[in-house]
Amino acid sequence: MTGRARTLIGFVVVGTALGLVPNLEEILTFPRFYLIFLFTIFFWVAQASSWNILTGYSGYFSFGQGAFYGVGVYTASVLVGKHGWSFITALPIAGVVAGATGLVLGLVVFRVRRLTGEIFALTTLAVAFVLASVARLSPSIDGGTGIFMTGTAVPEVLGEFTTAVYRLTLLIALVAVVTAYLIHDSRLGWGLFAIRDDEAVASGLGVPTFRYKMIALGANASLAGLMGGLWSIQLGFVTIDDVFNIRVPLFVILMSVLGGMRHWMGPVVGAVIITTLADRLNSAGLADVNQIVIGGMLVVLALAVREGVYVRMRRRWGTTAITFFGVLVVTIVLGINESLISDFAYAMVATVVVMLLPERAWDQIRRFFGRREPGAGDERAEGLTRTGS
Amino acid sequence: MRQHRRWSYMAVITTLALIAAACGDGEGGATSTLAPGTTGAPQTTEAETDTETTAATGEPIRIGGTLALTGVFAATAAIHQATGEVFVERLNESGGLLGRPVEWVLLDDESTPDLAAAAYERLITEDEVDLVIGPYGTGNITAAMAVAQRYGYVFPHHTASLTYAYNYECHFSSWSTGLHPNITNPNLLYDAIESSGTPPETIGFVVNEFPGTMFISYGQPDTDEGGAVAEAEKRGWEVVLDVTFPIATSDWGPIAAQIKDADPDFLFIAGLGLDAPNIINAMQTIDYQPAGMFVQWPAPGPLLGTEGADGIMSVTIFEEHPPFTDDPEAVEVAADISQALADSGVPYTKVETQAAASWTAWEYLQQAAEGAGSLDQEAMCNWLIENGADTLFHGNIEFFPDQQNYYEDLSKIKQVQDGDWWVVYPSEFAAPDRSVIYSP
Amino acid sequence: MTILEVTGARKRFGGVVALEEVSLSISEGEIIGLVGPNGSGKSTLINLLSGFFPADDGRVEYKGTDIASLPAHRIASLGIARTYQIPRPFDTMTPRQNIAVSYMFGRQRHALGEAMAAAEQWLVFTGLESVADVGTDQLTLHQLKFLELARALATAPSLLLLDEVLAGLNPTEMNQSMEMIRRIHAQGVTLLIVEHVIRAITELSSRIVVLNQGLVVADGAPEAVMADPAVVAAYLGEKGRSARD
Amino acid sequence: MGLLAQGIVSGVLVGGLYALMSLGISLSWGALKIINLAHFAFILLSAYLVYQLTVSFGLDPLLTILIILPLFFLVGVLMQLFFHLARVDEFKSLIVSFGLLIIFQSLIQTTWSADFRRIGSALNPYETESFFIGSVAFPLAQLMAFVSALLIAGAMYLLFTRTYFGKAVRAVAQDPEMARAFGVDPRRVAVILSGLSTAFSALAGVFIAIGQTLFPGLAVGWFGIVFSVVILGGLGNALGAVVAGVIIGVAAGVATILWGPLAAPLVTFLILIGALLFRPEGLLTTRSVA
Repeated sequence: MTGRARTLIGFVVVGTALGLVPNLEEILTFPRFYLIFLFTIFFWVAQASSWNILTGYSGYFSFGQGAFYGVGVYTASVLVGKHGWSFITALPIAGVVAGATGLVLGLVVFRVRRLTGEIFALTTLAVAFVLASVARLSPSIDGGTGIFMTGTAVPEVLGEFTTAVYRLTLLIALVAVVTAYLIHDSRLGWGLFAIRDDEAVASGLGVPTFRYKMIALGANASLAGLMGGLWSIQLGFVTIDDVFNIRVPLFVILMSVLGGMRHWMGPVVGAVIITTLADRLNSAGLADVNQIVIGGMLVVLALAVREGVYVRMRRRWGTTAITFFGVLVVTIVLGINESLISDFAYAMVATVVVMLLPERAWDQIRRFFGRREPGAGDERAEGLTRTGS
Repeated sequence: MRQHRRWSYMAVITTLALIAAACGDGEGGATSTLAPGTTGAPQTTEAETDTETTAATGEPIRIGGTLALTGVFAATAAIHQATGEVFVERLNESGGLLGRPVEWVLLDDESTPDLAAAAYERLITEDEVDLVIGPYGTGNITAAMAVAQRYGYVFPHHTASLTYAYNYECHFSSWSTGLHPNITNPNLLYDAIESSGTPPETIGFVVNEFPGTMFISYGQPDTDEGGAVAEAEKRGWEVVLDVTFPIATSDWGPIAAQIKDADPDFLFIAGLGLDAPNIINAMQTIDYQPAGMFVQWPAPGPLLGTEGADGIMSVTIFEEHPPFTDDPEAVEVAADISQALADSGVPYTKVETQAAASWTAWEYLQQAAEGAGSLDQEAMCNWLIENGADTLFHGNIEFFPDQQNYYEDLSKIKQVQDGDWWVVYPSEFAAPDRSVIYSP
Repeated sequence: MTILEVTGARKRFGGVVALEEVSLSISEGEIIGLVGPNGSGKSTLINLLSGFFPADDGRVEYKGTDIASLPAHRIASLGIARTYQIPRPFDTMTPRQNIAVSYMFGRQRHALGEAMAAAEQWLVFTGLESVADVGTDQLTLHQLKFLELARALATAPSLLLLDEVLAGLNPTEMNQSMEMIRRIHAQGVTLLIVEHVIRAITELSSRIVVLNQGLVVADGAPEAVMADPAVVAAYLGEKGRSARD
Repeated sequence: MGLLAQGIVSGVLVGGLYALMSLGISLSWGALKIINLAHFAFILLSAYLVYQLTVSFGLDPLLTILIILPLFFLVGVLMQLFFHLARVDEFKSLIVSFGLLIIFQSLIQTTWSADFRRIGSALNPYETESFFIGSVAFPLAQLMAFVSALLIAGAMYLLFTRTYFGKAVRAVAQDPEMARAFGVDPRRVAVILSGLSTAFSALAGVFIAIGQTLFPGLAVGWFGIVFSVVILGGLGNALGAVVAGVIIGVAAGVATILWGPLAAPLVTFLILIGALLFRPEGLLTTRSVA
């Protein structure tokens, strides 16, 4: 319980700290792009975390993220771009509509017993395609002309455009992560884990499987839609093919698998890693290499780190912290890069490399420092153990 | 466990490779001076030596921009990349801009608007480039323009199709379609057809559900004024077919069947990229050839290789034949661009609308800076609005603030004849002894 | 008093009849041995009682309420728990967490923290403390079956359905298990045991019900039932079968 | 009427191509429990190779099959060995193969540039050939794709039902351990099957090269249709894939004629969802494997 209190306080601290970043812009004189870089990460953190609530926790593998995100984007765009609503009122509605979409989907698919595993996954994929086709056909939604969101007014209180988007994405990302965390350490969460492991047995032990799956799906959909609604102003010009494509669903999967789907922090870590790498590689002007390296990382990390990077970081938190901040400080002090983000990327890559070092190498290191840490065998158990146990 | 370890080692190796790759960004754009991405290392080094041997001196002027180096727009973006490289290279050889060498900091927007927006934020605020130039693709240009506007940067761009939506006072489109291409473009075509003596009685439309082509065909979404369909009806031509198809169409057979069934005297394909070759192929396979065809924004290459494409028309700004090639510099530039395209492995290397528009956008930037005598965005913006630009491929361009900085529609009608593109209308721009071939 | 009253329960899958017509009454505190040759409908009955699928026809009254069409989790919350012939632990969880989950839900809701603590008593009861926090893949079959028991008990059931807990165990393990079952019963839990091992079942049960082809062919005191010619008839085949494998 | 007939015919024929594109994925998913997105890359890569062989050596596009199929069979074998070494399970396979897809795509772009590639009419005798029954046209290229899909499906059906190898495959698909106990070497079976399915994808590539214009981004556009076919047909069910391909092709074709092209995707995916809800195991109840 104190553990939870500490974590929640942690969220508040991190949240406020990040929330103050825009105010420090003048003082620290960092490039405005840092804000954009951060809110891109927030976007993906929210998407990946919300996806993981359904798929990571309950084991129902969903491609529906694109659909929920798309519903959010279009709800906001139609209300603001076509009917002139104020953006800030449209935003929550985007979340609600997306959530409703999720629940309707759930009512259908969760009633069909056989609809599990890949069949469920592809149903959700198909739903995204259907929604796209509907948007194509109906001029009141899009009808192919696209919707302009450029120049949408954001509330003064949130600051000018970039700052406002930053604060809103941060807020939604926090909500998503906190939700994921609270569910993770609750009856609901454990009920979902039980469903993931063996749904029949779970219900036999008294887990209300249908209701729990609906809650998970609803949370996933509404959070994804909420962030989608916000993202519509970042897109500027909303078109069906930019919104309803395979990008969002695929990236949330990759991020969550990379970071680890068993723990609420996994998707967060995955989102940070992939977003940062993509940004830095691209900024190096290596368009193709970018793609190839990302692809390579996926293959190798998926194979090398069974439980996801985060589980290892947790086991080796000391080493993780030392490597990360060590490299970060060094790169900053030596001024290797012009950009703080690059320093961050270096530190992150270094950490990942250390995380990837095979057990044998670890044992030697430990022996060298004469320290005892859990051995290789515990990794799986470690992957299972959660707060509370 | 052993397997596991083996993979771990591999992981370490790839990650190190990754670091190596990421190291490139140490000096930010400097390494990506000219030709990053698809064209690979050779160009880069070559380019760098150029910047060294140039007369231009001092701190280089850095021009930032993205292009769809990967993703769905990559095919056409390659043309804009090659053109930009040639422009910068020639500029540096001829003493640079304001006596300073020029660097092009080019990023990949992966054909994705939100990535484009982020990239421009980055270019302006982190890389602190002196100037920006637009990306490729309507969606990306729109997203990027919003950023440029936020920071008050002069924003020259090519190939943005939704003219009505751009009201940033410092945007300058080099795609001289005028403010109302949905009216002027179709009418230019219809005049061209009528110039052949025998106007069609019936016309059919197949429209790609892409915002730009929707705009051309049906007019501006909110006002619905103009549009190829309405303009055709104004001329008393009967519209016997009006089909809209999704951007991701995989089976063209049924669409072709519908065209054959309606059998219009003239077929207006409001499509882009590969739509025309695909539709023509499908029509060929069911043994149908309309009397006349037009396609809005085709990829020029594939159509020439396509059976049954002969006689198809399109809009253009520049083609490599007289009178456009009367200006020797134009010929020289075109040659350079073709060479650059060939070097980057692009099969169709002829210079036409895309390259011309791209080149012109760069010219705006150069002339604005030189005209204003500084890199002050506001001064540059005002100078362009006051003086317009003197361009290689478009001649003199003016920017009418009351027309959202658009000029007249300078489009010409080109047609595939004897397996190549020729401008056929208006006659003063037509290739020697070429004219519209059309008989219903 | 009666805790479970099954009257005229039927179940068929497609053309196959699993339960022809089963009526059966269990009173509190009994240990019922449910026996019968393979395919006689024992497991079907258990699944039906624990709500894995509804009965096609007939009533299942538990403490006066009809549970024939209730979903599994409602039935569990009413106090019926079961184990599986082939253990089905939650295998991304440790045994402790497995037990905690069923305690959390089960008969009445408990908070997560509470459950983690409460799990201990069942770990001790089933003697699994030593393996409480390892992956379930490191447990022996014997331990897995005990985990099944622990998990079922953690739901605080008043009726416990045991599906072949003894199958596949060696004599010593079997004796431990039978001891365990007696201790469970001593806690006031009514038991319905499906079992092939006749020795064990006759020793444990206060009453034996014999199913054959979806019908109750005998119901009564162990000795009497085992002497019943109908049962012998049904069982000779079964004996022969178990001799072969 | 002739219009509708033409719509149906072209729907049926294009359905053959859809099936061909889906066979590889369906088999490796159903029989090997590997959701192999890399197949999209193989289809594209094979198409580009056909293009290159035809353009550089003036080969008849169809003749390239003799080179393409063995080549890709080998690729499939190697890939399966890789998956085996890496102990890739159904879930991981999605991520791993997506990584491979990205890599192949960029390699294709760096090799052939992002611009459009097309076998010119001069080198491509099949491009627009077709023969007629009444006013209804049967495009040759599509017809060939359709027929080869049928042949493969038939062959696979016989293979799975009549041969020892087929039984081995089923055994492995159901329970590798048990199969091993009966002396079947799951790895060998898997390797061969993977080779076959990759070769099928390559064959699809051949017809893509003949009928379409190539560019690196092409592959992603196939996701929707192919997955619909795979599911509708039932995992690992070759015949099912053909039936599903035809159903989807015809549905889209008819929808296009009746309500316009925009309705086509809607109809297609509604059919898919319907199928998922009411026949998740695929249209043909007899699942040949898995």
